[in-house]
Amino acid sequence: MIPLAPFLVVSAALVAIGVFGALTRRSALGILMSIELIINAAALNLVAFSQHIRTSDAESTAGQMFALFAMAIAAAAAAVGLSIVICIYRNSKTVNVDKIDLMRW
Amino acid sequence: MDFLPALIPVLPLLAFAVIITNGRRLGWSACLVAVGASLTSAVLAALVYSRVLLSHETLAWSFEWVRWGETALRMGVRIDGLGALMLFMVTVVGTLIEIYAIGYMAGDKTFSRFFAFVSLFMAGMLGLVVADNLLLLFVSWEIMGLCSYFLIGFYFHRPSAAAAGIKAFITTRIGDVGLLIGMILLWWTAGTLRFDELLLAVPALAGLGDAHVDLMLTAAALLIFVGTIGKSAQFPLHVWLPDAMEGPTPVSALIHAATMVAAGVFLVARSFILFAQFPAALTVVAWVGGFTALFAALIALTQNDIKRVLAYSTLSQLGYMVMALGLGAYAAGMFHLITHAFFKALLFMGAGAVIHGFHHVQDMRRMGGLWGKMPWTAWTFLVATLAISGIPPLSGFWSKDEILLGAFHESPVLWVAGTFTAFLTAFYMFRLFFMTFTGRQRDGEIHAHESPAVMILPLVVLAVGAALLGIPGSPWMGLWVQHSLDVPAYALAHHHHSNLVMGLSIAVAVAGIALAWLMYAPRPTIQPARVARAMGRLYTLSLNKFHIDEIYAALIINPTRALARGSFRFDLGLIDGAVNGMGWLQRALASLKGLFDKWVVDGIVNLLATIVQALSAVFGLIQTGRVHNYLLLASLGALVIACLTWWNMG
Amino acid sequence: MPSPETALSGEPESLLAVFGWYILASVLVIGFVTVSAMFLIWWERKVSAHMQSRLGPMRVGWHGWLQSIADALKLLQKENIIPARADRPVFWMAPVVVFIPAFLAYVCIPFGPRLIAEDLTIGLLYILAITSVAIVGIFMAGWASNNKYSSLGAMRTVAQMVSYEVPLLLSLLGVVILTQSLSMQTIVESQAGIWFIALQPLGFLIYITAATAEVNRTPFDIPEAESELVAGYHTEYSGMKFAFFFVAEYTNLFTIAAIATALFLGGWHGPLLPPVVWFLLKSYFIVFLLMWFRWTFPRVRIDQMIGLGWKVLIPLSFLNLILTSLVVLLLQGGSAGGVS
Amino acid sequence: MTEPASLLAWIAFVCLVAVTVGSAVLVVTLRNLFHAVLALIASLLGVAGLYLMLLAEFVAAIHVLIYVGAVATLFLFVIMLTVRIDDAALRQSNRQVIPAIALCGAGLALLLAALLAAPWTPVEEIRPPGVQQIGHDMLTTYLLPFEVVSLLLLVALVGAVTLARREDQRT
Repeated sequence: MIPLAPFLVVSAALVAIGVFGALTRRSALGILMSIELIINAAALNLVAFSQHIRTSDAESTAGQMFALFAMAIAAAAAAVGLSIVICIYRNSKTVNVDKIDLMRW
Repeated sequence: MDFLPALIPVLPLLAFAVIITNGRRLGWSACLVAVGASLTSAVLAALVYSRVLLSHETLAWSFEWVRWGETALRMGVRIDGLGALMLFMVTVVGTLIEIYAIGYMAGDKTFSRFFAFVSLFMAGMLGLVVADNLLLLFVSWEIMGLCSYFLIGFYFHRPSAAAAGIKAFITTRIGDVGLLIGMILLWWTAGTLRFDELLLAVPALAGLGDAHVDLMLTAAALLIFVGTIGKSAQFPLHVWLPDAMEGPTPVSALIHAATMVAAGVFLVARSFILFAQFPAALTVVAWVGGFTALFAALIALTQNDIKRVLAYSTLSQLGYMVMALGLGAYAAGMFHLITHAFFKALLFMGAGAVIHGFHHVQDMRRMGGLWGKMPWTAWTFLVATLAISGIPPLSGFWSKDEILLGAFHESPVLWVAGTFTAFLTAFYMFRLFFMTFTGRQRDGEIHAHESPAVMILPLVVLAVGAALLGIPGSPWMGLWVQHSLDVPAYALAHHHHSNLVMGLSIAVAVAGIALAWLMYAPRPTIQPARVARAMGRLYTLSLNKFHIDEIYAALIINPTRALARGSFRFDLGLIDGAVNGMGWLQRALASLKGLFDKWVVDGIVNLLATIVQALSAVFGLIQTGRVHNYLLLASLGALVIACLTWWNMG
Repeated sequence: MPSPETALSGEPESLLAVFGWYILASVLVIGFVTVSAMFLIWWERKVSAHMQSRLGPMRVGWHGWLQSIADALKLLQKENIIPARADRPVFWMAPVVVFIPAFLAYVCIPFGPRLIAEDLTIGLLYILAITSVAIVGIFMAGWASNNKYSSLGAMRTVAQMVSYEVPLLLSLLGVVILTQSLSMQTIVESQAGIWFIALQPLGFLIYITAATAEVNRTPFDIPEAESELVAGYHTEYSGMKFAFFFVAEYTNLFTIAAIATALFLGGWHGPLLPPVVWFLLKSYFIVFLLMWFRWTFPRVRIDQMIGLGWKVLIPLSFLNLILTSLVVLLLQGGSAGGVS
Repeated sequence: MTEPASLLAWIAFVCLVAVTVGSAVLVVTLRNLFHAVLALIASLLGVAGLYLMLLAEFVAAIHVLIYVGAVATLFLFVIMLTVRIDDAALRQSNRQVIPAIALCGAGLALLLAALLAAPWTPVEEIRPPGVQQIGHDMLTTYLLPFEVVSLLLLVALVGAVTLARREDQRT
């Protein structure tokens, strides 16, 4: 069994990459993909912790359960996010968020 | 298979689902689905009844429905002798009413919708009977309330029917809220809503002698009884029941005999442990019942609409049952509920046959002499009329006698009232019978005809039931029915047989019939019109139902409207005037202040604005309106916070 | 039979044995997949021909049984054409991405009592998850071809597969409720007495319908409707890459037949004959049934297809699920327990 | 203590990490968005592999089913609807690459420092819960979150349909 720390390192790397993507991608789709990476990193952490660190057998499923819930919520977020992207595309013919600065002042 | 009783309400529910979704496709055959479902339920109910009778055991089956933390809510069914008898009665009478409705509703465009709602109604009633906790009972109760709204307002294109539906719904709602609050109090105090747990918990709580707990439980019992008042149409919430005549006649039969109004009485019987422990609540129940019995009978004397007379007689008989429960004569009350279901369903269906054959005329003054034209209807109707009047050996006599016996021993005042009511009952029922069936037809333009066989068959079956059902409950058979109810020990008020009570009740019944004969026979000895004139105000009071509807209108509806109008005027005159005056004053002040504003305040504001403008030129640089820049700053903030946290943790 | 757990945490000496087993299993599965697909291609041609009173291929071998090999050889020699403005790497990868999941699904197919590559505890879920990856390959093919027919075909395919995956999964859950297990072998073993098609007739019907749509066969072959879309997502493919799509399609066909056999038809249970023969017989019977559908039913319209999936099959499969759980609950005697 | 991982396990782990992290880097750097989604899928499959290494095979299967079968497919759909194949040549990153690298680097350094310094105390023996255990817990202990999530999914479904529907098709 691989120890805990390597998984945590991988998940930290995924978070960093995801944040980088969210900060730099011009396309809204790219940002959403980066956010999926971040959520994945969190879920990976949850499962790793639940398998390696727990105080009793009764809570052995806690981490996996939260990973499953995180997946469901990520799927919901992706569905809503992507329909927003479609809306934006329909209104302004682009999905690049740096072209969209309606929020300015 | 202990879950067998759970299937009984499910079958009509399935029938409802099937009919409501496939109504147009099924057409006429919708009635086959409905009747088939309730017939199967009846067979199952007979099975359950025989099993409960033979073994005197209580069938119970439940499953865990929801669990949160330590608290679990179980749902299930529980059938004791009372429940089994009710199940049997409801399914048998319900099935007969449905068969009758095949003939009565034939040719109606909304044929299948009618059977869908009747099935749902049955499902609600059966669910209520089998429920093993107050919550499931309440759900079924509400299903029935909804269906009563649908069915009373079934001809919703008629404004009076729509209004009657709304009236029934809103009036019973008052009772429902009482029941709901009672349930909450009960849950709060006793911590359970399951009947078998209540049986243990309530006596234990009452035994504590804690005044607060007693108060809460008495309040819970009374609030539950408020539910009964609404559903079983006791005074003062009785006003919806006569108006409920707007529905099709099979619905009236269903509501008055087997289901809706019986539900209220059944509720008191089910939660009788609460009442038995707190006599104060019991007294209220008895007096409300006794008053309703007498009050409704007085109204019934003068009504001319055939269905309205029956409606008030239902009110009166329900008053008997509630009074019996209140007097502790638990078995007698439930026995009367069963016999009443049979003869009242028969009366309504007979009246329906008359109306059906008489081209939808309901005014008795236009009828008469129908004996020859509708022999089957007339004979069965006579049986039912004799039964309700309390002529031995028909069923109504035995059950009514039991109740009067209980009253005789417990409360002489109520006994006198009950006996007098029995006299009135015999009188107005035979008034109805003579006016309708004997003599000559007063409105010659209408050609009455006998109903089809599908309507006659249920009448005959019910007539046999109404005639013979009292025998097993009579003292000859050792009160067999009453014993089969598994009367709980706390409700066992057994009274010795009294020849005085029985003789007197027969005497008043015969006297009532005789008086009716004198007044309404083909050649009356006493002219009813003269009697009416002699009674003067009393007559008009009864004819106008003691003005209860008008009193409600005057006390509740009109004041509310007047209040609204008054508020509006108040608004318009005083408040608006004040506001306008204030406005004028303000304007005068404002022109003064304007000068001050212009030079002093504006100066300061402008100065501030200049400063802000200068600053915003600097800070505006980061307000780019671009998501990315915001994200970058947010992430930077998160990083800084994370660093600080780690720093603090060392 | 070494399991992945022992391989992942066991002694270094077992490494070789583990790898040896894996390689052997892979070779067996690839061999079976190829031969089976070629057999099915030939068989479909014969079945269709006989249904239309023709003879079908007759030249190569007895009754043309070597025809598939001849086809394969021909495809190998064909020129590889790639459209000028195609997305080249994706165009190359797409057939592989479609083929590999089809092949990987065989890990969990129980051919016999011990004849299964790896009896995972989540076997059924594994097969469904891994086959859903093929959707991505179809999308890749449609996108990379840079052709409107391909793009439209791919989007239709994916819409269809995503829609029908829901009733497919739900229809199988009835069996899972009955067996309380996701392992394919456990499911097959619990059918020793009675086949689940008798207990789950509605589930079987929903499964067969949804599965027909899942592999895009008539009456649900809208994604590659010749009259509208040429050949759908693989319009631009030729030669060996086309062969990959073709083999993957027939492999998937056998996979869904195998799932139907294992879950509803008693798997390898059967008298007299060896279990593996029974399994193959039943699976090929299901395949024959699907071929029969193809040459019997006309193609449905796209709105009918989507409507059938969402408005008929999904409600029906929920009904099946509710009924199954109710019956199981009632037979357990009213004590809703679960694991305890 | 749990027995130490075998060589094979380490090889597999390193390969999976390479796929996961490598594809993740591609996701945020590739110019062609379609290729980026393909890289995202590869990365997600790598994460599924990591779940398997953690003996959480149910989560792994669900992960593949949901992410690859549904979420990634949605992404592909939206890309096909919104991006033209010729857009591939356009620059895909904005002007704040350098601050972003600095920030993410700092964040990663902080995370690594924190997690490597923390004194983790792993369990004696790993007993991964089975599918039945997960199912049982989901409908008992985690019933409330389960119901809330299902409601959330319903709301998201309705919201997505409403957002993506064309305005002029209201009649």
